[in-house]
Amino acid sequence: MANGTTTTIPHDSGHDAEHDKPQRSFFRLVQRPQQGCHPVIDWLTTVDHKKIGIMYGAFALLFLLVGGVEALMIRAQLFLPENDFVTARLYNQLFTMHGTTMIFLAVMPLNAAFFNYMMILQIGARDVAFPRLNAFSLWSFVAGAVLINLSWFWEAFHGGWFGYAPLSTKDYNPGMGADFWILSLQILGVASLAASFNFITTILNMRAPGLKMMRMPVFTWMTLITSFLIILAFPAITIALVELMFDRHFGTHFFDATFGGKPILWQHLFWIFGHPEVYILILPAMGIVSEVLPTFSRKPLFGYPLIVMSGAFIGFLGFAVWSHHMFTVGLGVVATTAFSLMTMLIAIPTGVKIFNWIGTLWGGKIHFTTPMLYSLGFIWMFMMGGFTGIMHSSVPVDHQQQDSYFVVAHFHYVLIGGALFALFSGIYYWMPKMSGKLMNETWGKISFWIMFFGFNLAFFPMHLLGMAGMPRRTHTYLGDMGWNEWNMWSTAGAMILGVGIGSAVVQVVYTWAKGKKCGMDPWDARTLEWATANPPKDYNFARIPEINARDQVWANKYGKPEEKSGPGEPEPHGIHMPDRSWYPMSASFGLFMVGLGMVFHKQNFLGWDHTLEMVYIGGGILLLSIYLWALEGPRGYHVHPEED
Amino acid sequence: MSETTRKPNFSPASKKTIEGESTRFFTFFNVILTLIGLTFLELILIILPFHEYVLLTGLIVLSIIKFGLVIWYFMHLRWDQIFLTALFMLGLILASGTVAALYLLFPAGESAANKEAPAAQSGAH
Amino acid sequence: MSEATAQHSHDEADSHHVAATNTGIPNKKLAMWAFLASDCMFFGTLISTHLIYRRVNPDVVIDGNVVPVTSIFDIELTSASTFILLMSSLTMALTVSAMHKHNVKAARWFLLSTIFFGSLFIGAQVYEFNHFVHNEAHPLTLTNTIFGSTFYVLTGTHGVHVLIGLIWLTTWYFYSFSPKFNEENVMDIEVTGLYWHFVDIVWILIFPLVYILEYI
Amino acid sequence: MRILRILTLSVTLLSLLLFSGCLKIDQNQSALDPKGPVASQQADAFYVTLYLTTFLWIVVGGAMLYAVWRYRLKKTDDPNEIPEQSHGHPIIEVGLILFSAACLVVVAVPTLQGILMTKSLPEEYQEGAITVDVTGYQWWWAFDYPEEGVTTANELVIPVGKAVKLNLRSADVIHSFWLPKLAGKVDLMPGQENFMWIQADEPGMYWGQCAEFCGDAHAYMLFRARAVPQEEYEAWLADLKDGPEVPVDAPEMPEEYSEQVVQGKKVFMQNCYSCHMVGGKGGVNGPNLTNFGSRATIAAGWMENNTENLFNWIKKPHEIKPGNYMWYGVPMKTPGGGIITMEGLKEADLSDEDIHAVVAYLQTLK
Ligand code: HEO
Ligand code: HEM
Ligand SMILES: [Cu+2]
Repeated sequence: MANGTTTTIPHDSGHDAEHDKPQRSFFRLVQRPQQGCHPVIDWLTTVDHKKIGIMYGAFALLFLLVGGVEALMIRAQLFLPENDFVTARLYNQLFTMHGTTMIFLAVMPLNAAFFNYMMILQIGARDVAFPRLNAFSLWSFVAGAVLINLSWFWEAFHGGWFGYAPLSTKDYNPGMGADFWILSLQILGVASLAASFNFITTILNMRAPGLKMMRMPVFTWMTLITSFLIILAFPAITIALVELMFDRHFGTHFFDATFGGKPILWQHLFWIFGHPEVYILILPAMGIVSEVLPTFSRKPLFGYPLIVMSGAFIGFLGFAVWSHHMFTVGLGVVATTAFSLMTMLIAIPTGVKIFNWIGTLWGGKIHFTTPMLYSLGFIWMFMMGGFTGIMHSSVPVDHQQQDSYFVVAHFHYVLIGGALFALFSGIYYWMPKMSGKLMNETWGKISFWIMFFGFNLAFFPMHLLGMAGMPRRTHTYLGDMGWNEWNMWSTAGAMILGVGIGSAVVQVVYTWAKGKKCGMDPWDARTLEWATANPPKDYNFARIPEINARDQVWANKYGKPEEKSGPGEPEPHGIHMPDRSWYPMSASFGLFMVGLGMVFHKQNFLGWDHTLEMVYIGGGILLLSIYLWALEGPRGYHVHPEED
Repeated sequence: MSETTRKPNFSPASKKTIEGESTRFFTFFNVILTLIGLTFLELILIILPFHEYVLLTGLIVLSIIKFGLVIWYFMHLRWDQIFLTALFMLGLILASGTVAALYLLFPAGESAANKEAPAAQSGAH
Repeated sequence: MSEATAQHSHDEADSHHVAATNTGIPNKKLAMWAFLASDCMFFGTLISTHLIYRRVNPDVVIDGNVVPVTSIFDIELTSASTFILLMSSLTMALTVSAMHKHNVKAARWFLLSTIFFGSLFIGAQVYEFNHFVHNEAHPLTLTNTIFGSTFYVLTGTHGVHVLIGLIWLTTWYFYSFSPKFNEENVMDIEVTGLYWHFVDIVWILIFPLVYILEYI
Repeated sequence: MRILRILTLSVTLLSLLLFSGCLKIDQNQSALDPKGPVASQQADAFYVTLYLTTFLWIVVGGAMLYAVWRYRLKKTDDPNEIPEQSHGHPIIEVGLILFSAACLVVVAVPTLQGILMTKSLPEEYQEGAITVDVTGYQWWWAFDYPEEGVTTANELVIPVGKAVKLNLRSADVIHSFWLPKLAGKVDLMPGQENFMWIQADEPGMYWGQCAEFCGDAHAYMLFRARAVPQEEYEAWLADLKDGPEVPVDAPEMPEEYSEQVVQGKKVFMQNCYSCHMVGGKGGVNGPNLTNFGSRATIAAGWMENNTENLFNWIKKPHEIKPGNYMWYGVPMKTPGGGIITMEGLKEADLSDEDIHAVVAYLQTLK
């Protein structure tokens, strides 16, 4: 592959001389970092989707461990009845922060890491449509994540990850924990929305020539659908959080029943977001599995159009079932029935996917690599979680299960056995792409089996606990309820699961540093990301490939002659690369300051009580950054890769 | 080009564009006249002696027409790729569906404030 | 006006710098439409909140008295602002049209009128809010009724959208004198215009749903 | 590698077996040990879904495992071999979709039955049905019998074999009324009244718990329902209506009571009466204590009702239930929107003697 020599020449636009001046930021406030700048500056100011993807992944793994430690503390407390390892308040903070961390800071950004890194390569593009906006998404995610974890040093939120009003209003939650939670989620929402507009535009507009929509890899399809879910679901929670914030700080009564407010409205608005959110977590996972299974069965995906369509169908239906989280709040017969039946319908498109995955295995040549093992584990465990979901969709059954440990079992089966297993599958599968190094197979398999065993030991007993009447979110329980043994097993399993996840993360870090180098296409894979160097050059492809078939890389190796294709024309003036920029990060920093200042509104921040000024300064930084960002333009330089 | 436009660097637009945009110029005026007319109709509706539901339907139809006129002409959907219309409709339909479903989920006049809630009576927090 | 003409004018504006896209739609425009689809959900949620609370609390009680909302509202003023916002939409459309013709001078004038109408609208809203809050007989504040909360938060969010639009348009106005202002910006201004028109259509919904409905 | 795999697999299977071995389903709060019509319907519906999904899990999971085993790369195989590149099969797809839809109908039927059964009290259960108004507080329960004009707390008493209509309300945040052996839960929403009904087919003590997270001491918000034969129920009602033997506002105490009880009553009047009712008089911010001495538990079902526990509870209620309003005082909204706090025991500074006295007094309330 291209051993590219890169020459930097000024952007040649042919139109005006302004472009040829040295690339400096507006007002020359900060030098716009150039190629060959210090690595730290390079990473902070990068607009390269691959570096951004790696940072998303690194932060996500970090927060996976943070959320995991929180989970293990939860389980340690529940090991024995009437245990006092943690206080009630701390326990309540732990499960709130655990849920929030795992969903918003671990699984979503891990998905985003692969969207960023792999989706772009899969469509044969050089970068996203708006590279600086992409960097802004990353840094805003970091800002939100840091903000919510800072809350541990003051007061962490203790209202559950769905923050039901009125418990989350000032009357019942007077501390600043709720404010940390509200503002962090708002900032994380900005990050997710910005990233999603970017991905939608990129996928629709920037595919390689010949890559029709129905030739796109399924992972790219799921990225597209997930991005749509994000832009259509997040507004609901944003507005709900705004209303809650007004209740807490500006004296309104949106959720105060004594003034005619309806706490139930919070639940509706939250779940209008919340249910699509769970598909936001799982669809990318399904996309990963749809890449891994064909590769290691050495067969194309069975029923590709159906898998794609069922993904879209799941996404669409996902907006029509939110009240299945509210079967016990007294909705009335018609609404309850409608939401119950709609929920059941989702089993059909999901089933279609599972059947087609099995169809993919059928008649293949199955290579038992680590990523394959994780994907198979995914199918099996996710299916089980899906089935308990179907139990929940039946109203009378859910009347017993709602808010019990059965629900905790359901969603950990879909979230760990589902999302997390698939994400680890993705990590092991794509690590050679991202680092140019192979993960160790033996250790990978050992980790998988530890995880698989620990996971089932931790969460299977929770089904039984739920049916035996143990409510979730209780920091303690009496010893004579018949729950003791299962809780002990469960805690033991959680610790084993923790070891499994920890060991896998260690392997990731180890591989990154010292892994065994590998060639360009170690898995004999199918899709476009494997048609370039490991890791890819800054510009991804020296020449944008032309696409004549669904699995182009496979077709090039083994396909019919008419399906094969070569790289397209070289760019006449070299490849245009956008410049690095400071402003995405400074804009996110402004956002962070606004958030922090608002959390500390009327409070004292480290001895400083001008927190309102902090909001203004943060807002100023944000605004100024946006202006400077707009004025500096993408700019860029040209690269002339030596042909391969 | 004139004195003031000398600094920004614009080449003359093609003849076709200029012709097209000039035709649109009049379309835009027709649209705004219709919009203003419809708004007047909305205001007149208030004083008409029809049944509430008739008026309500009228109001909704009128706003949908106005809405449509703006996105179709002012926002150029008429002249742009159909894909953009589909994209926007996705959001619009989902949003309207959600508004409608939510609205129907809350029965009229059933709030605590109208009924002297038990919470209010007991006086506790 | 034929499809062909229309198509042509767009190609014209984009062909210089923007690489060809798969859909033929420029990136910024596509992203803006996606944003608007998303914004539908934002306002959908706010409008739901308002309508639901209006439905479950039919009486607006201020200081212990049931106050008819029509006696708070000032429909003449609101109708006037509605016309104003519609007019701003027209001038915005004309701005974009002029930009397509590369007639920067005309575009500037239309832009200025859009800014003028937009500011007028915001002015009217500030006046309206002020008027409601300081109403002698029955002041309507953000906190004294749930109607006040939903009303101010919904119309206020709309107002913030208008304000952002105004800042954006004003920036363009000044930028249009810069030597850097060029044909690439035709698309940018069209995108700003899309945003502006959206703010207008949201008002087209708010006007009947929040105001006129009270009179029926 | 292979050995490791077999090992872990067998350990997994073994532990699964172990679980099913110790599968007993009659725990205090088990939903699988129904003792009333609603819970029975719900348990039946659960079993329908359980059998169906277990069947599907085995079939579909089995198909997957079979495919994995059948088409695995064997030692003798050429790893680079390319199997036939099949793309899909419409008839199989459509068949499976129809099959899934049929399975869902099986789930939908008991679902609809359950919805209809719980939406209001069915005709056939109406005879002799009683009504109880349930109000949830942080973190205890008030049970009012509107037809009888009596109130009790944390321990519901109901007649066996009679339906009980429950009107559910909340005084503060959302709670959820869950009595697994009699019925699944329904939430107590502020500003809204919810309905459910229960019926106990056998006498006994049933365990229940708040199921919706409601703040610091959520885990301690338990309750009991005692189902008793009709006569006993009526006797209990009569007893409750009679009020306590030692009326809380009587100026003179009957002779037979000890000094301690007399003292206890005084302490009660000074420190407890503003929040707790006894015999129709007193405050409403805490549980009604009229028949307190005959209750099996204290602290909303968390502890057995005995002298020692009661003493500890009154001495340091906040250490037993964090955030306890009995200790810290009850914040109450004033009509103007402000908050005033009803003083709690924190300010009272009771001596051990006083506490012993008040314990003695409470135990006379039968
Ligand atoms: C990744 C996340 C994820 C996913 C994918 C799902 C998938 C599903 N969920 Fe779950 N869920 C998720 C995450 C959560 N759910 C929850 C709660 C929850 C509740 C409310 C429970 C309660 O609080 O009382 C219900 C009713 C469901 C239903 C479902 C259904 C029907 C599906 C379906 O999508 C599953 C479909 C899959 C199936 C069915 C298996 C494969 C199908 C085959 C093989 C075809 C044949 C099958 C049949 C015909 C049945 N979920 C909560 C709790 C939130 C909280 O309270 O904190 C979370 C986090
Ligand atoms: C080491 C692995 C994990 C363990 C041992 C674990 C354990 C638990 C336990 C015991 C609870 C219930 C606490 C309670 O109700 O009192 C819980 C809640 C939760 N978990 Fe996990 N979990 C793990 C990983 C994950 C992952 C990966 C996710 C998401 C992707 C996740 C999402 C959640 C959510 C959303 C809740 C609900 C929080 C709430 O009630 O507000 N968990 N977890
Ligand atoms: Cu859901």
